[in-house]
Amino acid sequence: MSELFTSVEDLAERIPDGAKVAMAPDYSGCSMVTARALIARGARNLHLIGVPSVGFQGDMLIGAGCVETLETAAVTLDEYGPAPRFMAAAKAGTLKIIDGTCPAIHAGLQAAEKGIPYMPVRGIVGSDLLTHRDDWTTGTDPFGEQGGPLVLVKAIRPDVTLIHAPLADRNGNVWIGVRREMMVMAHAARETFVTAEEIYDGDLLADERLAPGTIPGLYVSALAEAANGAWPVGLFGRYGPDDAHLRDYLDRARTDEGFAGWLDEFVYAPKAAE
Amino acid sequence: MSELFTSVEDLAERIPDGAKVAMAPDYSGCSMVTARALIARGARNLHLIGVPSVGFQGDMLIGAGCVETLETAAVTLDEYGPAPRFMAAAKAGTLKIIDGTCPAIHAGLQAAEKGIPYMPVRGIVGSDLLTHRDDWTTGTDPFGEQGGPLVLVKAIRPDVTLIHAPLADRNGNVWIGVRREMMVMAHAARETFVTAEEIYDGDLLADERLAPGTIPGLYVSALAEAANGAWPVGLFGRYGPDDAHLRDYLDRARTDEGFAGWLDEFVYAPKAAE
Amino acid sequence: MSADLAPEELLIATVAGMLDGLRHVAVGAQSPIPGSAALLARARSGGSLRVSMLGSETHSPFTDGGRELFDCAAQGRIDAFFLGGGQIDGQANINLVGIGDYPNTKVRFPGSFGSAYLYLLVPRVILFREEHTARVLVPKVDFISAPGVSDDDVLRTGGPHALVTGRCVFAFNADKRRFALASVHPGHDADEIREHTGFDYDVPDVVPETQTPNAATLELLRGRVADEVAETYPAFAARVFGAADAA
Amino acid sequence: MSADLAPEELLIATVAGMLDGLRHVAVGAQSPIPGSAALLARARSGGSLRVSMLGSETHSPFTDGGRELFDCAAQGRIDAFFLGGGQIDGQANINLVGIGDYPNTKVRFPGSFGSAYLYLLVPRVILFREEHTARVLVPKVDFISAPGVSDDDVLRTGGPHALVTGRCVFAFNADKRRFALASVHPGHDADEIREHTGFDYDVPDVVPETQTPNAATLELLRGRVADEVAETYPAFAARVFGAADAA
Repeated sequence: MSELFTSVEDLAERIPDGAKVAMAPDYSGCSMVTARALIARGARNLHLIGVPSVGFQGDMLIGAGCVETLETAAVTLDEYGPAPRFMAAAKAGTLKIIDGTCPAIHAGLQAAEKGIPYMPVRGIVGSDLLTHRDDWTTGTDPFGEQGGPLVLVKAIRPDVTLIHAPLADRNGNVWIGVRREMMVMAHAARETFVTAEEIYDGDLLADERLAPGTIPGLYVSALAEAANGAWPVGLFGRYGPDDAHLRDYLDRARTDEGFAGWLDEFVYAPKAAE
Repeated sequence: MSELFTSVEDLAERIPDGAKVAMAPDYSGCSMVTARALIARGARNLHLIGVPSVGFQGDMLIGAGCVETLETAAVTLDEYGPAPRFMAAAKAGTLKIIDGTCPAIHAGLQAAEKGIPYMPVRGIVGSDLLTHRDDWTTGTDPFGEQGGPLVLVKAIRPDVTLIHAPLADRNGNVWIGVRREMMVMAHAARETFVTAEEIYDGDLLADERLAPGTIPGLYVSALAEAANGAWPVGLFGRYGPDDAHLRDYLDRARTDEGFAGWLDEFVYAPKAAE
Repeated sequence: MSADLAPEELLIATVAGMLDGLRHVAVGAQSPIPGSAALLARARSGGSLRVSMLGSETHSPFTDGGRELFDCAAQGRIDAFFLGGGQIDGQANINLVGIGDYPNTKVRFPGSFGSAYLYLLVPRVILFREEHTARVLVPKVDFISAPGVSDDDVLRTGGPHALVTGRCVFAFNADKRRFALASVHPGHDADEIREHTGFDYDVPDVVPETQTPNAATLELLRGRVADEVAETYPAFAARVFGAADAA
Repeated sequence: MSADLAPEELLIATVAGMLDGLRHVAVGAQSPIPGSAALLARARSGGSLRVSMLGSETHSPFTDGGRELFDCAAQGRIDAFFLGGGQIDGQANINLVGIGDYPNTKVRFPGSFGSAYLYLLVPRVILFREEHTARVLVPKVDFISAPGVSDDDVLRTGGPHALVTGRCVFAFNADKRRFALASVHPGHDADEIREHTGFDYDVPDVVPETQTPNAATLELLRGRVADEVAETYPAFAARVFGAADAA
């Protein structure tokens, strides 16, 4: 089990260029510290999957040129407004965007979780989303009871799920509480890399109150302890976003030069100083 | 919210004859107290769904003549051996048995949970189960990547999910820990009736350690407090089975007369004594 | 209209009026006005209305991950939900993706979120967009994130009920596949609505004024509801109800 | 063979030998011998083998409800599992439903559980049935709960590896669609196996005796493994390893 624990830098090394990486939105568990390590190592051509959306993490990776494809239901910074680097990349046409919708992303991951090639999904029919997706098609109820076409969403199998969690134990069990979309992400992905705020002294699966919110170590490929690992976004139940930093980021990221300066200060400089 | 809480007898009254009732196996959360109330009220023609199997609860209800149809992956009393009243009914041909397999039952409930008419399931092809189910059919991967026929399992929507849980709060939230098949059962069913070992003084959803194992009150139609409500089977994390009682039951239930005596003593007599 | 009625209070009361009598209303993240409306409707319901606030840590209503809202809607357990749009057209189509010829959008919006699904499944979807301009309310959206109407062969149990803006309320008529002006907020008028609306809609002979909340509603809103709103939207609550809180 | 080697110990060691080198073995409820074998293989693996004991409260490995075992198998994360059968035939078909013409069975078994699924998905399924009689090992099962072999057009990533009984070990040859006698337990012989087996199978020119556990394995089994087994199967552990415990 000892090889389970590693460094944040190693996690970033083990996410290869071109990998399909599932990530959580800002309100869930974002391993921002690994996102910075990915930028620092010069990751390229990543296919990000927002489950079901991405926020600052996506914006930063896009801005740093790490992302070729973005598959998501939305890019949202919530009350902070539009995502500047995403908007710039969308305008420049340098980003391939695969527009989806939340339940279809959840369903695609559930299909991968079950090893089935697709999952039927309600709704969506009549949306222009459908006309632009070659990994969605339509079908009908084989039992002939429920009317209307049904959208069939192809399984989404990430190469890597990358998340940050409040607790992990020595066996690689990871507590994510009610944020169970991260559990589906772990089940669906080939590998799951986790940073944990804190190492729990004991077996998370042995506590009847903690076990129900725990991803078993079975699904976890590698783990790094990283206090404040979600910074500058928040971590549910632990700390809120660093409002001042995020507003400063938004201000700088309005321009290429400003964003480059932010990268120098917060991504490259800490690395160089080591 | 006050009408949420009621008596065990009322729960049994509100499960109508002919209802499709989803139940848990002995190792999960069995509302045995309500099963006895169903027998006492003379319930008939129930369609039991074992999720994914049934144990003593099913055997007792079958023995008492409450059950017309049994849909399950198995009837098992685990180390206690064969289920006597189930075996007798199967031999007499008085019970309609819909033989299934665990993952198909879970998948059918998940389809109902998602409001989709069916769920694709791996495996099963080549099993004689498939030839006897008109609510299963086969299909193919619409994306043409995964070879082989895929079994399509029709959604299972219970009229009622009946469970026993360690904790419930005043808002109807019900803590079931890692026994999350009971959460799918609640999502999938039209109504969910719960007996709870104990009433939790607070909001289960407000505690970050309890919330992940909690069925929100949104899904719960009615709730009765019932200490020892799983007796004579056990309740996970709380108490084990009443071994002496279960062995006595098995001994008596070998014959019709013996079972009738057990009913008189443990189902009808307590009622009559009220 | 009370001189000190905040515009947000009028909108909250207006939306709340569309929720009375329902069993369960879900509200998405970053929706302070719909959220406040749902809490007001709950306060008036005597406990019969359940409100699931998705952006709220304290009210987190779900325990099955991000999919639960969508599954719950498919189970028929959600009576009302709120959607907006970067563009909204006269057939109630909404566009959350961008302006221009997709995928080469000139202006990019955040994305469709769950709209393509919930719009077809939740019986009473209330479109809410404060900005009421011809830029937002267009003849035809450039991209249909979620369609306002569907052909008969589409299984659809949900759809648009009304469109509430900073200037007025439009009711949606699914049979006619178009909006009708239902009421104009105090201080606005029908001509102004016409000028700032890019799509065509029906207008009744007499256009009523949007009803302002009565004293009892205002008291509830500024008291109990303001406190509840502050749990999820502290800045919003302070700005809109701040004076009442200090009183 | 050590005079005091319990028959269960031989079976445990035999099954454990089929698990060496694997990453993850799952064991169903009410399976003390397969469970003990998995724990023995884990003890020998230096921590590289993960064991998920489904009947165990203390080792509860899953947190996503009853479906997780099946989803996990479909993800390719389970290398080995154990199945039994009221009837097992020469093509490795298993019957957990009943004897007679279904649905009018003369003898009813408990039901198929997850066999119809796991048999097709788990790469190394070990059939385990202590009772070795012509009543159990039949030419053709009356009901196929799960098929031993599949046509080429069936997606199948799992299947039978071996059949371990109280008398012998059969290896399954998927290409030939039949069993071959692999070894006979000490105290039994090939003729006896033939007499008590209802199906036809291949027999090598020389039939080896099933290897008995060496001293190191026995020590591990009666020490650390016995303690671990006792958490899930206290009565079994006391009966089989009781003397060792007291020593």
